[in-house]
Amino acid sequence: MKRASRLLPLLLAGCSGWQSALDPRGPSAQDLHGLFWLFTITCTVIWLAVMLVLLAALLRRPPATKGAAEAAGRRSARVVGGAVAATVLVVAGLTFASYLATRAISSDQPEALVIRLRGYQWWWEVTYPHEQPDQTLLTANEIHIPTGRPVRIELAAADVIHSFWVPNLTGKQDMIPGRSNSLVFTAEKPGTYRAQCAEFCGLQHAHMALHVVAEPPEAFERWRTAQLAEAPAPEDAEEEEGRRVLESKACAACHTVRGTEAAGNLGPDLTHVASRRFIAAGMLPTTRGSLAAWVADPQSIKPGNNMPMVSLTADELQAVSAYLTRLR
Amino acid sequence: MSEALEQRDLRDTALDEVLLESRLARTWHTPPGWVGFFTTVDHKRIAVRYIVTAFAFLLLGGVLALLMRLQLSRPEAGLIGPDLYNQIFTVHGSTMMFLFAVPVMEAVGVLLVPLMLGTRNIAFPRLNAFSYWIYLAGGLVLWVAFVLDVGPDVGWFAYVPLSGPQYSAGKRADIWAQMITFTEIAALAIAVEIVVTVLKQRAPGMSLDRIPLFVWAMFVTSFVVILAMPAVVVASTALILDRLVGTHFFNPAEGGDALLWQHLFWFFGHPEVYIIFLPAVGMISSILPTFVRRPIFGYLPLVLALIGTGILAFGLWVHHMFTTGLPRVGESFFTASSMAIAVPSGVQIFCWLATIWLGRPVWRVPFLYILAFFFTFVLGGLTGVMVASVPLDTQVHDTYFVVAHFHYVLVGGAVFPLLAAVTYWFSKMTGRMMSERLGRWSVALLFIGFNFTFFPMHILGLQGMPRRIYTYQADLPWGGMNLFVSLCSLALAAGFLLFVWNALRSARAGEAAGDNPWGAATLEWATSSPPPPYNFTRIPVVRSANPLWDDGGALPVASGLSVNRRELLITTTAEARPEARETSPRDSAWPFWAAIATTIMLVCSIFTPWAVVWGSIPVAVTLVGWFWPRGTPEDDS
Amino acid sequence: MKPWHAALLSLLLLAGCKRETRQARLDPAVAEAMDSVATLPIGINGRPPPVLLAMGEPYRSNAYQLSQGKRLYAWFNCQGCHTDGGGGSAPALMDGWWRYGPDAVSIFLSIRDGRPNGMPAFRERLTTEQIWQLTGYLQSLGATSSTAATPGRNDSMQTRPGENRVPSMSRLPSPHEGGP
Amino acid sequence: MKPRIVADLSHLPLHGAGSASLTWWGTLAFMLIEGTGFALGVGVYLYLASLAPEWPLGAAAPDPLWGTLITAALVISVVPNMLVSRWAAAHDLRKVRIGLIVMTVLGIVPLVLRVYEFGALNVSWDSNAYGSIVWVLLGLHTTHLITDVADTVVLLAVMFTRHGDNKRRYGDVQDNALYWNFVTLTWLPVYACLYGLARL
Repeated sequence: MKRASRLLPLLLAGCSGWQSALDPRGPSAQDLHGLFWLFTITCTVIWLAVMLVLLAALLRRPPATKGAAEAAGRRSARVVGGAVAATVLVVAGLTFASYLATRAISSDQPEALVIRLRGYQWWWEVTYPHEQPDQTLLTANEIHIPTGRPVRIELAAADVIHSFWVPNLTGKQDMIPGRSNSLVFTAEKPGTYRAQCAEFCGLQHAHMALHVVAEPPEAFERWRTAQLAEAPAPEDAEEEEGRRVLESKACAACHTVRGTEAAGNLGPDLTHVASRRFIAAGMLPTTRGSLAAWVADPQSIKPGNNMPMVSLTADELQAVSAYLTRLR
Repeated sequence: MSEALEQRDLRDTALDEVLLESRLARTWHTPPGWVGFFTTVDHKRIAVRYIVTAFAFLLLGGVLALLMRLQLSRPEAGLIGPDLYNQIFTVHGSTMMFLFAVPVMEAVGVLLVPLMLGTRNIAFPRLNAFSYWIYLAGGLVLWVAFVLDVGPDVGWFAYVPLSGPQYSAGKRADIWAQMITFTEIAALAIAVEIVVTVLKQRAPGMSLDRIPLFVWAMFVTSFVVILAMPAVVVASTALILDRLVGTHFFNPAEGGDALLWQHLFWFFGHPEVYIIFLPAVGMISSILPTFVRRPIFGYLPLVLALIGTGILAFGLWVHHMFTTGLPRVGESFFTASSMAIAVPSGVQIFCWLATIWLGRPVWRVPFLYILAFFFTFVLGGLTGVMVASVPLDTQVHDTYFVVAHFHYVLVGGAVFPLLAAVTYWFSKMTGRMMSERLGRWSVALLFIGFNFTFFPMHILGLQGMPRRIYTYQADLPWGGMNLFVSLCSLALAAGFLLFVWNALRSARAGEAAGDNPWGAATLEWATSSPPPPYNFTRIPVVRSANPLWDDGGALPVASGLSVNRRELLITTTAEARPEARETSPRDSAWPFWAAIATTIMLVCSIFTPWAVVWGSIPVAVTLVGWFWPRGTPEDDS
Repeated sequence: MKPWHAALLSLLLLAGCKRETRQARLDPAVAEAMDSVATLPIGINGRPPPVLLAMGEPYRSNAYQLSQGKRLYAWFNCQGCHTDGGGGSAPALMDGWWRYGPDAVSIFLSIRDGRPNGMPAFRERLTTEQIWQLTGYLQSLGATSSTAATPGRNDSMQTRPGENRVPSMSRLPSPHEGGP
Repeated sequence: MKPRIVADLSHLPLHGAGSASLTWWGTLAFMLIEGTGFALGVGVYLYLASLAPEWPLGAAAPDPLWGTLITAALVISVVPNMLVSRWAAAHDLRKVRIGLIVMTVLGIVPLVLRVYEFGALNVSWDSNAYGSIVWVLLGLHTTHLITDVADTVVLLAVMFTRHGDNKRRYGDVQDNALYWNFVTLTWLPVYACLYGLARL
């Protein structure tokens, strides 16, 4: 089993990735990965056995005499009975293995870090709750977690059903309007893991991703402190103009940039948007160019999403993208 | 003699063979041309029509599949936008499930059950005609809407709230929900006909242990239909009400629940899989003996496995809801019950293997399809065991792994047997054989094309590719395999086209078949190919499970039925002892008009609830026309 | 196919296509042109932009656009003053009475430029297209009959029947209401 | 294959009654379908009740008067219904005619009461999920009532034509009576839910 699990991935070359169930980076995903190979090997053996028996049956010369045929029939009956009994045993064994895996994964973790995740069409709102309201952190589309510490993600949906799935860390769980679910997992190694909405949620279901960044606890605390700060101030005239545009145009109606007049709550919080690796729910890497392209024409990039095309002059667009790039 | 011909109660005992056949032909005959087309109640004509329509929908659904593969062949391909893509995958899924798979299986049942049971027509033949027209109307509603850009775009499962009033504008979701109503009415009608036909119209002597396995499978399937389909009717009605008159079944803010939809839908949706699969295993069990030249091994275990599957089918709807956060306590129970279905499936596989083991294979095309079935279905069944495990399912649920799994089960487990069945019974229905050479080519293309198209999807799913996405970004490692899958899907499509071409060509120019070209054992091969409208000149008498093999050269038959009216034989439910001579209804256009009236009522009721009130009046009028006695000899008692 | 078959089919096609098409992106030039309403000096009534007529007034008859308008109504907190259309601190929107005229242009102007006594201008908070979407939705709220494109109820606490059951004012819930 | 006659069926009756009749089995199958529908409706009612913090949701329980009157009317109607069935089995045309007239009246009575019952529900179908399921359950049952009354009226008309005195018609009358018993039977769990459960 151990050796096979090392050998077989070679057969499925190129199976690892940053959104892959075959490349586990946490204990839950590892348990599931082990279970996966247990099932796969068992099923492969059974499948091969059935195919071999079929092949033998096809090539076999049927019994010549009536007596021989009757004997073969009686033998077959015993073999079929045995095979059915074996099926029952295998099914029971696999059920038990599933039960063990479930127990391991869903064990209670009281000291877990709590993160609230709310699915919107088609982006994610992330909240790090704290007893003091001013220490509560609101961000979007990127989750940071400390390595080695369990996290509990509390899942909710604002509109339709979504599903949160980081295959490298654990299995998925649905976000259902009117119901609350949660998911506990731990990341052991630092890294960036891609998650994607796994329940069909409308036009832009394909572009509803989020990134989970696992980092050492100190780095996580640094990140958290930085994120709690207000937006950085503009550093030059262009950025200053960008902030003015953002505050006076439709942007501010939907987005918040803490420390400015923009305080809309319909779209992702942009206070530190440039610190995030991707924009538009995991779609484009965060660069000044992609920010400008996105603001200029969101409906060509992600048709049907809820951000309208706000008409801006070329200068205004330049300025806004410069300012957004400043928001680290 | 001429006096005898005029008398009202003329019996077959009074006539010689030639005269008897001509009198029966006159009694059971359907007028040619359009009149006959709209009025016929002959189960064979309706079934063939049903099968041809279902295959037309298969091809349409296949075109949609190719469009999806075209769009997914490379990352961020801009060929099909999200709006159209969502309509395409919804209409593909709905077409394949509701307009192809279920109807085609039921239609094969309508065709073969009366022939295999040795009776002259199905029970309630007018209901049968009605069923076809309703099915056709439902299919047209979906496809006309799709062409008009009103195609449903909420998935074939139409989860609320996405399909609910707030998030699905217009009438797209209503079209889907009402299309369901059409196909459910059609399927339920056939289920009733088959249950009653199997219970009461078996040939004398065909006791429960002599019923052909395909008939057993259709019998169990019909019960599954009867118990499962009402759930989706309730669900889709509630959805339409939520959308049209503002009820709150699925609105959590007013006491409704989004998961209620999923419970209702999957209480139907999981048995649905077995509604498609059970007839297919029945086909295997009925075809296989012919091609290994021996009776099936393990008749009783096979029947019990069919019944067991039918019962277990209702225990595992939660199987589709493992990631919705249901209580952990129940999870192991649902894992166990989902996996338990592997046991009856295993019984069937092992019995078929033993049949082949003890027999002498005949390498004709239907047998090749059965071998393709073994290869793919066993694989699909085993991945089914994987998705039945709650923890594993959290990784593969709603990914391409599941797409691969259910295509293995449905194409491998149902379409391959279906193609075997069409090839096999084609000779009975047309009197001609399908080309063996083209047949071998299409088996090869379908088998290779299918496995190369769908096997890589398992890996794509494990690599994190979710279902129902219209595109994916270039930085995800899915591009190469998707391109490979898209290319291979062309081979699969070619296999289907070749099959259809073979069927069309052979229907006109195939080699003549004769009554029993494959040397089979069941009763449908005891009559001519194609069978006369009355199926059997005289009702056969059954003395074993394989009548045509065990009865030597002569077919035992019963005499004494009237030839002046459409008459068939009623037998007791268990022993099949003759009980009464019963009449079978004449041709009628009323089922067609009733279907038209029902269609108008159902389509209008997605626009206004009052359509249910005024629309039911024409329905009632047509139904009275349908059932009003006409004083024909069939009404005598 | 007889000619009238073709005619009927194309009519159906047209009706279906227009009512359910989902156009996510407007050409920027078109979006700009939608701002050009010619109005009477008193600020009410006027000629809608020609481009709107050329497009077949999708914001009144297209199901997707109406649902977008309905979404904006909630998002931009119209119910804060108008409640669910029944009127609160601001006028009712579903009784068929319009202070500044029932035509699209007047409603559009009210949203875009605001009105005295508290109606703020949304010019800088919504795009022109969004204002037209909202306008279309408001017209459906005040209409006397619903069409196949009118939105249904929301997945939220219900304070009044869904829009597709207009005229809504006469249907405010009462415990003894009968119906289909 | 050459036929060989081994049995003679000429002595068999021209039409089977009861369990030898296809329509009897067909009626049974349709009752199974609709019974499943009722079971699911009641299931939805119980499911929603199990989720709700209070039940009935935001409304007073329905006034029991009209529902109870309907229950009484339906239960009483079973007696003449069984008699009609028995007379049909005995092929007594005159009594069957009278019985069908009585059953038509007894079918219309609950329909009239039903109008008042809808008014006494104290909740509208679009108030909340409780109202929705109550209206749908009641609507489902009303549809069955209407269907069966219409069937009875048509049968009554047939019994006054030359086609009336026929074994098949008597069979139809028996099947119709069977179906009426089913309609009565399905009402009882609905009644228990709507009026009993809502008051617990």
